[in-house]
Amino acid sequence: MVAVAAVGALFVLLPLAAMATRVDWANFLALVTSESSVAALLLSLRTSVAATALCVVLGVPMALVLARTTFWGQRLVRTLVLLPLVLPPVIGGIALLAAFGRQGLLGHTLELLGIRIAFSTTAVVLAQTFVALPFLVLSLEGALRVAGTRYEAVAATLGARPTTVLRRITLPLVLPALLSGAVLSFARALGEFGATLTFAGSLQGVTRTLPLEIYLQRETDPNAAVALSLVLLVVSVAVVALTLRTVPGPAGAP
Amino acid sequence: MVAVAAVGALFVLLPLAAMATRVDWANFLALVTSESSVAALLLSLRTSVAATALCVVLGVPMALVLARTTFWGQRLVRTLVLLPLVLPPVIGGIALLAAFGRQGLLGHTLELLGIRIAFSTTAVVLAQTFVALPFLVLSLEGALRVAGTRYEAVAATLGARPTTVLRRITLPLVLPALLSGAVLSFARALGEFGATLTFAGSLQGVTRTLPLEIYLQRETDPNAAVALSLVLLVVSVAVVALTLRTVPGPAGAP
Amino acid sequence: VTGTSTNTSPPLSGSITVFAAASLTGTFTELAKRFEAKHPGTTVNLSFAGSSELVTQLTAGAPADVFASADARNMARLTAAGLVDGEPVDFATNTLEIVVPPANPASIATLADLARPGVKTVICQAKVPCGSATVAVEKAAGVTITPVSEELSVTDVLGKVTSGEADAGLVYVTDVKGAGARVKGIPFSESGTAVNTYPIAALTASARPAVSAAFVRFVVGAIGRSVLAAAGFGAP
Amino acid sequence: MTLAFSASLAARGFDVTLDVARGETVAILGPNGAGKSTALEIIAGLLRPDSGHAEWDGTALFRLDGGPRGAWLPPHRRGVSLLAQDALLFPHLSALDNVAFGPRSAGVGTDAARATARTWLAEVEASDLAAVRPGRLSGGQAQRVAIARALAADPNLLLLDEPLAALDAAVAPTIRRMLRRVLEGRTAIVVTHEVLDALTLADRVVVMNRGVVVETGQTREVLERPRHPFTAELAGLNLVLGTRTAGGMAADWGELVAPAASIVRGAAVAAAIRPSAIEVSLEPLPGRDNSVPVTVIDLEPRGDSIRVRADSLSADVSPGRAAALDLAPGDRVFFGFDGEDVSLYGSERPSTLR
Amino acid sequence: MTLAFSASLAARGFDVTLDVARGETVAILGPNGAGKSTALEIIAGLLRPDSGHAEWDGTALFRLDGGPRGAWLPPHRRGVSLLAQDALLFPHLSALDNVAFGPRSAGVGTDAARATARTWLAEVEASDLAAVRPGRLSGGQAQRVAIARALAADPNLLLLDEPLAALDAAVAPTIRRMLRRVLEGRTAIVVTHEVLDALTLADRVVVMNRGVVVETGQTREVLERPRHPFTAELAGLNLVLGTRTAGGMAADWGELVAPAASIVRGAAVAAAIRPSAIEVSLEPLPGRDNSVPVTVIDLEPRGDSIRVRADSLSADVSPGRAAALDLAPGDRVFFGFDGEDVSLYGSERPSTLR
Ligand SMILES: Nc1ncnc2c1ncn2[C@@H]1O[C@H](COP(=O)(O)OP(=O)(O)OP(=O)(O)O)[C@@H](O)[C@H]1O
Ligand SMILES: Nc1ncnc2c1ncn2[C@@H]1O[C@H](COP(=O)(O)OP(=O)(O)OP(=O)(O)O)[C@@H](O)[C@H]1O
Ligand code: MOO
Ligand SMILES: [Mg+2]
Ligand SMILES: [Mg+2]
Repeated sequence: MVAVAAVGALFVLLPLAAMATRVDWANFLALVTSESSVAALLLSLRTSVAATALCVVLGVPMALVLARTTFWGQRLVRTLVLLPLVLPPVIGGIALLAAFGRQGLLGHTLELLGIRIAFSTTAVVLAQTFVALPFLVLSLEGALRVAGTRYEAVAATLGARPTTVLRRITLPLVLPALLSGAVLSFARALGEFGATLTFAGSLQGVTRTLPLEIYLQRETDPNAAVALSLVLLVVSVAVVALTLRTVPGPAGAP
Repeated sequence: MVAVAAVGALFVLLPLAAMATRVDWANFLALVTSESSVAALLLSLRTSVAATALCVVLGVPMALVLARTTFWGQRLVRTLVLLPLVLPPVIGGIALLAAFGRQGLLGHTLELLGIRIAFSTTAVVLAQTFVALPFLVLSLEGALRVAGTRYEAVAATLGARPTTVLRRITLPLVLPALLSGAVLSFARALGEFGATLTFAGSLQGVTRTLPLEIYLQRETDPNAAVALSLVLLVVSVAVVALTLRTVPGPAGAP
Repeated sequence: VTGTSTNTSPPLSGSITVFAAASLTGTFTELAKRFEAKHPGTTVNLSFAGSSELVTQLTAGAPADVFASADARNMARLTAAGLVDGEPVDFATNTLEIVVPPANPASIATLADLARPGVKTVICQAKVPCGSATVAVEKAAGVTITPVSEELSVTDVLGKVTSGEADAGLVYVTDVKGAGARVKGIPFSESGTAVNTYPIAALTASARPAVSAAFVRFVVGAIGRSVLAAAGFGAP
Repeated sequence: MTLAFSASLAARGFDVTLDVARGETVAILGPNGAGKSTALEIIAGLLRPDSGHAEWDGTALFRLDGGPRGAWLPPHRRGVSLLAQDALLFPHLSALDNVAFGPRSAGVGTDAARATARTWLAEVEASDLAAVRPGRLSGGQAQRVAIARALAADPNLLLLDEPLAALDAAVAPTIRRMLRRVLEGRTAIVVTHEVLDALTLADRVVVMNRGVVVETGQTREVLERPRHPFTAELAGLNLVLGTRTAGGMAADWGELVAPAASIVRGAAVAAAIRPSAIEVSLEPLPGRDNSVPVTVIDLEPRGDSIRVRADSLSADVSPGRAAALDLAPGDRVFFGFDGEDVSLYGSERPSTLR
Repeated sequence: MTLAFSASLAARGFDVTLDVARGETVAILGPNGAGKSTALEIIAGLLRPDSGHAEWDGTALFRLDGGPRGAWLPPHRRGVSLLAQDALLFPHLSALDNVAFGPRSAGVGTDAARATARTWLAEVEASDLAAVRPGRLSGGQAQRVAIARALAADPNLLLLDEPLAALDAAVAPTIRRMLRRVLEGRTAIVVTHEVLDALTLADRVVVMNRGVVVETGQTREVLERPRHPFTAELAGLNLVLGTRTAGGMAADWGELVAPAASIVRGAAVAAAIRPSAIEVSLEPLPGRDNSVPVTVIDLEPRGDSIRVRADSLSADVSPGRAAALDLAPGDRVFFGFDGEDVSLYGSERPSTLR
């Protein structure tokens, strides 16, 4: 079993390591500190943080509603909410345009309100949120279901109002899952490419995030693309590794 | 809270609905039953099933090792194993090429063994497995940690050998998570685009899966692209909704 | 047509956004810099993507002032949508070239070699611009290539060759030039039968028509010509 | 009545009516699966019955007689605190903060709440555990903290589900005493398997079996004059059910001589006999009013006596006597006792309880 | 010795040496947090001590004296079955399949294993629960199934952690009897808080406190002559510790008259006095050998008597007597008893136990 696991791990790790061997280390620093690279990295970090915040704000209530209430059509809603997870991002971008673009469903309304979303940094954040939201909802809903309602029930009989229960029992209990969900969301937002390209475009400093920059560099300078990929990879690893405290290990013995 | 949740749900559902409004229903059937569309759909289904099987075979031992053992560098390995989740798929494709391509790390070895991966359906399956594997590992590892080792310990004191414990206690206990992990993997494999494009190429019936076909159609016939996107979406929803039995609801009262 | 403007009554100022085909990434980055140097006070923002991607974005309301397409068909789509201000101007051409890894493992010399069994050839799918050019040269040469992959963009063709995965591919001359020593280009006689023309146009939505017009003139002008030629583009 | 409760839940075969007066402590006794925990969960609002209604001090806790869409007061507004059968301490809070949770929820500031919590931890002799997380507590330690937590919430109605079950012999009396003190004047329902708990803590007991109430009354009265075999077993008494006759009662295994209580002949009666009042002999005991031939089932050593369990009755004998008799399961012996050791009473309650 | 066990675990302040002979049943008694469950978990192989060694019938269970990398037999190869303090029934299997799990793991076929399981379910009076999933069992029902499961595994060494704690009064005797039958000739360790369990099930008891063994010996001997306050409390005896004098012993509250046992003067002695042997009076009791002035702490009704707990001693009086005395906590009274009611013995074990 351990052998199979090792094969599986190698299957993932080998390509990553192989990519590292392709890096032109001599020019690495020059490649990744070019103006456009730095602009893209900074934009990516800013938008990913914003998208993660949005994911938390929207995702926590969604997870709570999905895990703690029952309503007609719940299963369908859950499935649909998880779709961006599995949708090719380009299609996600098309869908976002269809909703929020100038010719989209809400386009006219937004135009009247003087709001232009598509092809702005806001669009980047929305595209990232769209693809990253399911990660948060999924982690959190699972944790909520597993945690069950027993502690919440006890808290209620001790006189805690629902908001108190939420703040002092429910959220602390699922905090590890919330954190890891947020980290996954952040990382997914950081890596988002297809939906951003379609919905937000690729304008330096405004909408051209790191993955778009990498894609563009591939066209002209594959070395730079590989170097930047490595940067993206390292940033992702760092964020995931630093924040993703593992769920406290298997609790002792019975 | 419910209001925020509704906003969140709308944010995801609106684009999907908006896309559906863009479908040219009059020609829908003709568009989605063209030879190339059908070939792409069938290829996608075949490769996704294969990739899911591979994910289960590799992912279950990986999740078990990550959740049930401790070893030096475990946290780093876990983080790295989860990377394909957040890596832009195109970069994943580059990495796969660097490992398994003709000039990749293993290229020479594979060549000697007479194995040619590039431009084959195998490459599609590998690309899909690469991006889908973390979904399975993540769901399953989380469930294993949450389930804890208490039941396994009891089973051991009842004389069950480790393989028996695995077969009769561990796996049944996390079966819902395994199922939902497999479904997510399948859906992710179905939607995989960037890595396939980069690593496997795009030949009708061999490597051109549905997302690639959609991208291609977009160049010339956006209507067909939207129609096919809808097909992909519906297949994903169907698979997820049919198989993803929810974790048995919040167990009664304390 | 001249690239020097002697009669700039009010000095140009403000920023414009140029949507340009991905294959123009290198040249337009260079041109934008030179334009800004020549007209202090102006800024040129560049957005690169596949031509058809860009048209989709523009019709969906992307704010842009100038569009440079890699083919006439996509420019026509935009014109049909009523977004083009005036007549597009052709500013460059591009032709296909055979591309092989530096060592040329399959010993490719002619277009016909690409059809040899055992040769792993990648080309663009017929629906994308470089693909329609490929169909044209095949027809002219009477060659039927059986590719191992029909890529969705010229970049992916080039990528398969630079990574050594494929033995040969058909890409634009400019791509071969851009890839430098990582590939070897092999010109072939039938390439002239499929000349791809690049048009550029200012857009109706432009908030700074004067700057947009000036940029279009600049690209079409002498400096534009020399930068494009250095990258391998032909004259229109 | 302060609490007037009546509810049924078909899925668990549960159908109970229960009243508790203000300041009264009621013990619920009953075998495993009788529905004791179910009753508490419904009162606390954690479980919804199919139908029924409950009123607490004039306000409706629930009123589901008109169907499942009736009135339903959420748990946190009931003023009811439940100590569940498993401690269920909040795993992310220290023992102290677990106990402080109730006061904090009532709006008390952190410091004041912690001070209250410290007092209650001291009451359950768990002061030294204040900083410990629940994961590191032993079973009985967790139970003590859970008791403190339930009490610290200062509920109007306190529900305790087997509060002393996991406690050790040394601490149980202390906590029982503490409970007795705090339950004084409070309204509470205590589920227990210990007759000692019922005697020390409860004014009244309710005996349940298979989802329904089978006996109820003053604790001492019910335990001294049990009408249900379970109650008798709990009270450590032999219970014989039968019909009043001239000389005593007719049990299904024969005639029992008992003092002439003022019960009409033919009435259903119950007789309680203490095991220690029964003499065991290998021969018939003609000198005794009753001499019952029985078959020994089991011998159970208990402290300073040995309990001889036979098919219909149990007797306590001294170790010396047991050795002399050389008893073994399966032996046929005679149980002898006098009429004056038999407590005879009507086996039907005046109420319509079954 | 069949089991020779010695282990220490600093994190829980645990340091215990324990031997169990083949066929012997040992009861572990002790207050909450004493380390009883810890001992069982280490023996079962679920918890790794810092150091120590254990041998079972000649094979090493573990041998960690040379450090943590020593020999370690995995749980499933120890032939040790543990009934944990919480039932931990496998939630995805029916009660029947839970019980059948042990036999199936031993290689028995499904049908045969189920047949065995049915037998054991019948033993714990849970036959009707065979098809039920654990989630739908009441606390006591789950406990019974867990007992059946542990027994069905037919272990060489059976470890039971408070097996009867959640059981109702009606079923507890039946299951206690059944346990007594199956433990006959088996090697077992039972953790319990019930002196009755120790008396009926165990040949020998081990009393633990704060991670160490404080007393051990034959059950009756230990419970009749306790040397540790916890043991005395458990056995329901008053324990007085002091020094042997000519007329009896010197306790810290004065002189105690007791029969002249053959213990040298000055030796540390313990005296056990049954609460029922003590007379309570408002005046000194000169007619008694001992008349001790005490302060009443608490009155605890128990069945046919009332226990009067005072600062140093407890006495049982009849309800009538209690009413006549009109006692209340805080009252100063006299406890009187004769020398012959005092059981005096050395308070140091011959062994080096502390
Ligand atoms: N979650 C549940 N779903 C369905 N039935 C249940 C559930 N929990 C308990 N029951 C059933 O309801 C009945 C009453 O259970 P309850 O827990 O109230 O018993 P109890 O009197 O508290 O018993 P114990 O003394 O064993 O704790 C039992 O027959 C049990 O099998
Ligand atoms: N997981 C743990 N981590 C650290 N300390 C623990 C853990 N579990 C128990 N302890 C501590 O170890 C000591 C012994 O605990 P153990 O569970 O063995 O007690 P016990 O004798 O079984 O008590 P009880 O009668 O309450 O079940 C206690 O002081 C407890 O606080
Ligand atoms: O629009 Mo392109 O990138 O020049 O094919
Ligand atoms: Mg219960
Ligand atoms: Mg314990």
